[in-house]
Amino acid sequence: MIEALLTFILISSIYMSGVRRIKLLTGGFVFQSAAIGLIALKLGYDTGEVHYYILALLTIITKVIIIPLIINRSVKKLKINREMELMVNAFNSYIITGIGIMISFGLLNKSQNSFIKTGIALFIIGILLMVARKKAITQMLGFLIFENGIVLFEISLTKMSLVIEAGIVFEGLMLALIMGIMIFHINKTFDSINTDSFENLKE
Amino acid sequence: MYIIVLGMLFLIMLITPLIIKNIKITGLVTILGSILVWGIILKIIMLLYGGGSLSYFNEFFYIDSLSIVQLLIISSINIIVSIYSYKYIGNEINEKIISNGRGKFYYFLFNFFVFFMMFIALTNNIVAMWIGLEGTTLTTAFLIGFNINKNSLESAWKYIIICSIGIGIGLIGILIFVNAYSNQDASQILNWSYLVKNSNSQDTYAIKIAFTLIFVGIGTKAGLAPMHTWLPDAHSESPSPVSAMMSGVLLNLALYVILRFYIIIKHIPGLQNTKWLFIIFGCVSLVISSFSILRQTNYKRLLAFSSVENIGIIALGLGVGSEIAVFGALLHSLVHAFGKSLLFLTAGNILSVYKTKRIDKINALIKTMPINAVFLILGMLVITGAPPFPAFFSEYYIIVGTVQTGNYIITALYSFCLLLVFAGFLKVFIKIVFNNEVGAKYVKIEEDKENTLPLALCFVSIIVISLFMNGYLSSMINNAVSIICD
Amino acid sequence: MLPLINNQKDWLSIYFVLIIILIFIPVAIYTKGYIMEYKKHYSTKYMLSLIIIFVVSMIGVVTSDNSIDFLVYWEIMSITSFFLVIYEYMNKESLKAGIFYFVMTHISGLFLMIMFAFLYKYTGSFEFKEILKFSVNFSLKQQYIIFVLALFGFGAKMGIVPLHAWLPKAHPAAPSNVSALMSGVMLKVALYGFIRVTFVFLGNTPLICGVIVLIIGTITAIFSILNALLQNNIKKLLAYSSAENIGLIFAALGISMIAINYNLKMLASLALTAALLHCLNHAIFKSLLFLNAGSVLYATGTKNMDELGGLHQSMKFTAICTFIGTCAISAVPPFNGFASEILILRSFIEAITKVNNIWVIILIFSCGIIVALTSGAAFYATVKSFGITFLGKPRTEKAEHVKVIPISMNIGQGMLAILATVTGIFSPFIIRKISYYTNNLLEISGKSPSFKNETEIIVFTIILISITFMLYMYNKINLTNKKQEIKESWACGYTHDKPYIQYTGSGFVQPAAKTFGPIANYNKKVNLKETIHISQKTSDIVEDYLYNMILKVVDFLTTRIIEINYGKIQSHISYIFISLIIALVLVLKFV
Amino acid sequence: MRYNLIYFIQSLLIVVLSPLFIGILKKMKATLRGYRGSSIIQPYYELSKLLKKGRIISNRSSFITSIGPLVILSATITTAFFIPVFYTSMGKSIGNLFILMFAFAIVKIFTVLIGLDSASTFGGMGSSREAFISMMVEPLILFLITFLYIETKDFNIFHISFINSNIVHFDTEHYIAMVTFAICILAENARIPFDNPETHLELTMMHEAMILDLSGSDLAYVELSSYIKLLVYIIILINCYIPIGIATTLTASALFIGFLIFIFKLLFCLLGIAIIETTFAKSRLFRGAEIFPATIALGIVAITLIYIL
Repeated sequence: MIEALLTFILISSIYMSGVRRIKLLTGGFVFQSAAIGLIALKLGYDTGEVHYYILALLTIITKVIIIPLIINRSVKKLKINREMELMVNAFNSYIITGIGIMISFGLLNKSQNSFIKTGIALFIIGILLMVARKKAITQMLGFLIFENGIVLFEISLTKMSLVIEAGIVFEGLMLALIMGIMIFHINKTFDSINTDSFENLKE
Repeated sequence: MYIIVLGMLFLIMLITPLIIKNIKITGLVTILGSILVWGIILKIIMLLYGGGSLSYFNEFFYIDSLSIVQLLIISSINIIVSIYSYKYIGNEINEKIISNGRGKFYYFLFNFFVFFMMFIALTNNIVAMWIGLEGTTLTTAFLIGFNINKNSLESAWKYIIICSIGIGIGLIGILIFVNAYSNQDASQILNWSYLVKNSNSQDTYAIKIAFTLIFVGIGTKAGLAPMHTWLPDAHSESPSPVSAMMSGVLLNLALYVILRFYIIIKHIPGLQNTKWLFIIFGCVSLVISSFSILRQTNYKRLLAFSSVENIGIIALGLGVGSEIAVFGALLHSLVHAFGKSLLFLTAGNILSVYKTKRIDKINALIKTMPINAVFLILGMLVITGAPPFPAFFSEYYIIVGTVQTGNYIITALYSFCLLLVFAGFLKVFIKIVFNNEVGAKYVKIEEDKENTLPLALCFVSIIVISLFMNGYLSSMINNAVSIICD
Repeated sequence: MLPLINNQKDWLSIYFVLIIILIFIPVAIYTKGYIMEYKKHYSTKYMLSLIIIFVVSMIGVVTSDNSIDFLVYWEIMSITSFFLVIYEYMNKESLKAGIFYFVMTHISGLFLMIMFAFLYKYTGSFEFKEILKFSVNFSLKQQYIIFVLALFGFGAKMGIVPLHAWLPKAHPAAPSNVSALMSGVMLKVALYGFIRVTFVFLGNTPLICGVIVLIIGTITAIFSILNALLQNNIKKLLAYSSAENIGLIFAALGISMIAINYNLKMLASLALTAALLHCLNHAIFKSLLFLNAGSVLYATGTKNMDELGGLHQSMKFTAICTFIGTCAISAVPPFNGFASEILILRSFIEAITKVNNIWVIILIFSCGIIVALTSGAAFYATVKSFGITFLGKPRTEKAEHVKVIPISMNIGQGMLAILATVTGIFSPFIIRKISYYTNNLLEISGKSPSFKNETEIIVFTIILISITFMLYMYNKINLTNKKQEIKESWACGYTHDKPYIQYTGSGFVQPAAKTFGPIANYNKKVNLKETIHISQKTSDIVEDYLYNMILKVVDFLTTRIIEINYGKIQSHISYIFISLIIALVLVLKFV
Repeated sequence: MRYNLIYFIQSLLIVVLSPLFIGILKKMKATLRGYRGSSIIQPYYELSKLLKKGRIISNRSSFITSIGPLVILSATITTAFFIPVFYTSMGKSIGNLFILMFAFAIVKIFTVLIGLDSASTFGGMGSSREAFISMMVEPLILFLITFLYIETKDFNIFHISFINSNIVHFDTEHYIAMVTFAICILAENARIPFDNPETHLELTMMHEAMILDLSGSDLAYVELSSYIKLLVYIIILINCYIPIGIATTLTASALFIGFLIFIFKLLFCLLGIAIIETTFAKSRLFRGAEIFPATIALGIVAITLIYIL
């Protein structure tokens, strides 16, 4: 079950690395987050510890419901649904992702922990989306994927006290919120959310 | 006890802007609160006079000499900046630049920001430190984008993206770090005070990776080059009090978090060389910032680069690791906080009068705004390390440290960068303060003495530091040094 | 090792404190009047307080007994002098010069910081006493390191070539009383530091150190005096001449170091005495000349000597003082410059006969020739500065209508002029006193037999004065009842002499400009259109080439490095990851 | 007392007889050129004529002109008292070569400043050239002192001549040094090839140009001092480099022989100058300046020779 979900996460994330339409990206992100939530649920069911349930709940509420809502709202408002010019085109993005995942898996071949491997794959894709895309909203999505990777890490490694874990997830949510608001403002002031227009601060 | 009082105070300070409509009362409450906080911190400092540590709430909060230094910086700068904000926000509202609501929002965020910083310095939990840092990112993001315009939004976006990534990397590092200690007592594992006593891990390889991730990740927040790119933009675009707070205190605090981890791992055999991370990143920061300072046309950016430089100096001093250098580094963080606040606040005054950040638009400040001009020059002397101001001693101790440990190349690089920074500062500030354009008439501007009390406070604190440097202060810093160096 | 440093306030400190106070008093009196000129535009309180801090910090430097204090006072001295240099801040040139000066002194300060850090490393203490106790144990490498750092550190402040470029900029920019203090005293404070470190702390330095000091000193002397020769700005000329004198002192120190190395204690003592005496003398006459330049500036408003001339009529007292200063600086007995000049030349000559290494001898001899040439050129330069400024006819309006100088300025100048004469005539006693201490420093027992014929100058002066007096009386008697007329000078057949037929300052040094022009980068352009117009320019070649090259490199690096801060946010994100990967690789590889 | 008296007398003789020797020099030159020339006591006549005249000074002149000539004369006279003439001993405490050489600086500075004082073109020209030449001569003087110090380990001119008086045979380097010093004399005393003392063509003058505006007794003092200066230099040359025969004991015979030999050597030197002045032409200023590097090179050769041989 967990393996299946992880595989789903991996596939979805690789798919996302080359997608242009923001709606599809968001969709991918929703499924990914849902899968992570399910993993947490499953783990909670397996181990019987409460904090997995809570984590699952928080993840599902924030990342499957609230954040996509915010994104969809801004996408609708801003009337953008597509990343027009990619800094690295889709083909190359796939190749880079593939190579990155290969290398990281190769380095981690001793580790039996597939959570970490998947987490690193998510990091790579998140970074790629942040570095190789121009729209602010894609960057935000990239960051969220990055954060999903962190959640996977968190699940796999150690259990921390509830407050702490809640704090981490809550701050992820806040961050997404703030980014959403900021994108809104940026669109209002710049008439675009293309980061190319960020060139006033030169000296 | 003290912690509870502190918490209550912050609660009050946070709620006030939300419920009270009058912005002036909010400001006064903030000032009052900050003074009370300062008093409590002083009390704590007194308690820890001879070293040792305090802990509260099942060791969730833990105070030792190292955190005292940070607490002192935070609370003192907090007072100064609150006083400054009172007039600053008042003026902005009077001039219809911002609405009343935004003013209250400012206070809310500002107090939250201070709260998070205080939290970092007080907490013992290594993940809670991270939470605190992330919290500062969240609050300051809005503070940077406070004047909603193109520049500030751009810098805020840059800030939030870059810092979030950095902080995220830091979190990964912390997770790996904690995981490496999974053989230890699970309930204590997140406590710094526990880890520092039981630093032997089962997996040094993982610790290495974890520490590097933490260093680079949180180093982004600390403004170490080349992860500093958010810093000049953010500091130059945010309101001056916030810049002062961020530059003087926040950067320091991020470095403090790294330092906490470093203290844990430096006892692990085979990991002593991680100090080179401090040294190399410190040097890179120094080089990049000092060269960048030479060609700035915006004085707030110049100050921001100087922050990068000073963080580089502090990191270098910590990395060199001999006691005298660490002492220098801690002293420098203290002085830099006050000196940089002084400069940023003065810059804020100038900005509010001249409405421009461009250096070439401002001339003969000594005639138009004599008081601020004097403070600007004094601040410049403080920051560039001129005696009798204590920055001279801290910089000198770091030189001595580098020489003592035999890192002569670093000594040379360090001195060269200091020289460049000095030249860059001198060129700009002397130009701003003294340069007379032929034929131009300079009249004294009335707003000059508007907001000078916080500047004077900054300067007085610096004088106090230099007076007490051989007395109480040095014993306090020495206690902190002994925590770092053992 | 050194018995004289039982207590830290030893004679070396006292000697320099004495110099400082000796110069400060007349300058302070002078300042009282001179400051009137600034009252209109600038704050006089500010200047007075800065001067006091400046002098106190200098005394602090020479009396401090640990390196932290030393550095603190040193830096305060730099800071205050910087603010004094930019005192006339409305003048853009002086701001520029001030910044340049401050950066150079900062270089000096940094070198000193590093030097004291090394001393701390080797001896484990910041206290001079402890350093002294340790000083015999310095290994060769340690000596080299400390020596080189001290050379650059103190040298930048003293103005040895190639670190001299601030001198000719800062001195003309500063108010004259400040330049008098800076040139007369501050340079000496730097010298004090150098002597303290090399002679007291290091003691017996390797031969190569002495040779380096000698060569640098000689190059400084000849380079700066030839530059001085071609200047038309009085204060710039004096500034270069200060560098020249520092070069002379340095050369004497070099001889002393070489002599110590060959265990020629007596010679070393002689050379060190020469250096120390020249410190005193230079302090006196250079401050005197700077004060005179200040008076000229005060009265006429210009520093360009080609616009001056004939000031002896309107400023008689200043003219006489300047004449005394000029005599002193060009080593005319019985004014004080000659005493140290003789000692310096003498130490060169004795070194030639006593050192037993032919290469060192040839080196010393060549340096000696250059030093002699230097003193000739100094004569040329100062005679030019006095003669063109004060003698002849006023060349422009400015020189014709002069302001009256306040009495306090005259008192200040007069005191220094008397000092210059007194220290010249009684130089034998001063030499004896100094040599007693230098012998002590170099552990020579007994008296100082190396200085024979020392009271000769007093005999000489007495004879000279008596003969002059006799002649004067004779002249008086001879001229009574004879026709005495005052006529216009013969103007080569023209009916009335125009002021421009006189030699100008630049004309006066044409022979030297032709011979040594390239050293000062002398350029002359003759414009023949409409009216004949000659324009000429000098510039510092060290500055032109070395400094500009360094600036270009820094500029290039700046352009490259600053690009990191610009660019797209995407690239900024990638910096984080790149540095993460590099850090990871490094950590995993090396830790 | 007798001791000091003899010094006093011999120096006084120099002062008093210097115009006579200049007269002899002029006579020699005239004879070499093939005409009769004036009487050898002509300089005395000229001086007394000048002293009788009144004084005209420029309206621009300062205290330099009014006291300069006096100081110049007294400084040269003083130097005359600091040198041995035909008697020397080891006991003398005065006579330091440095002071002697620096004493001429008094003369130099006043002459140069007098040139600048009168606000005329030629004065400045002369001063400029004189200062330039004296700057170039400075190393030569150092060389002279160095050489003598190496030879005799003393700076005192009395001692030097005393020590050197016993030596009959000198090495090559000694003669090289002597030639160098001879050139130095020509340069310092404004003789051909550096300057022509007789010319009155303004553009080529140096010494004469500087004192162009002096008249009457002032001119007399300066002229007399220039006579004495030349003699003092020649005596230094004689007594330092070829002091053979100088009286070293206080017996009448020794003094007499010393005196005779001295007069002979002096006349020989004057003849040398006369020959040079009649056979050479005045060279351009910069040609003249080129001689100095050459002589400095000579000096270096001599110093090195002293160590190698």
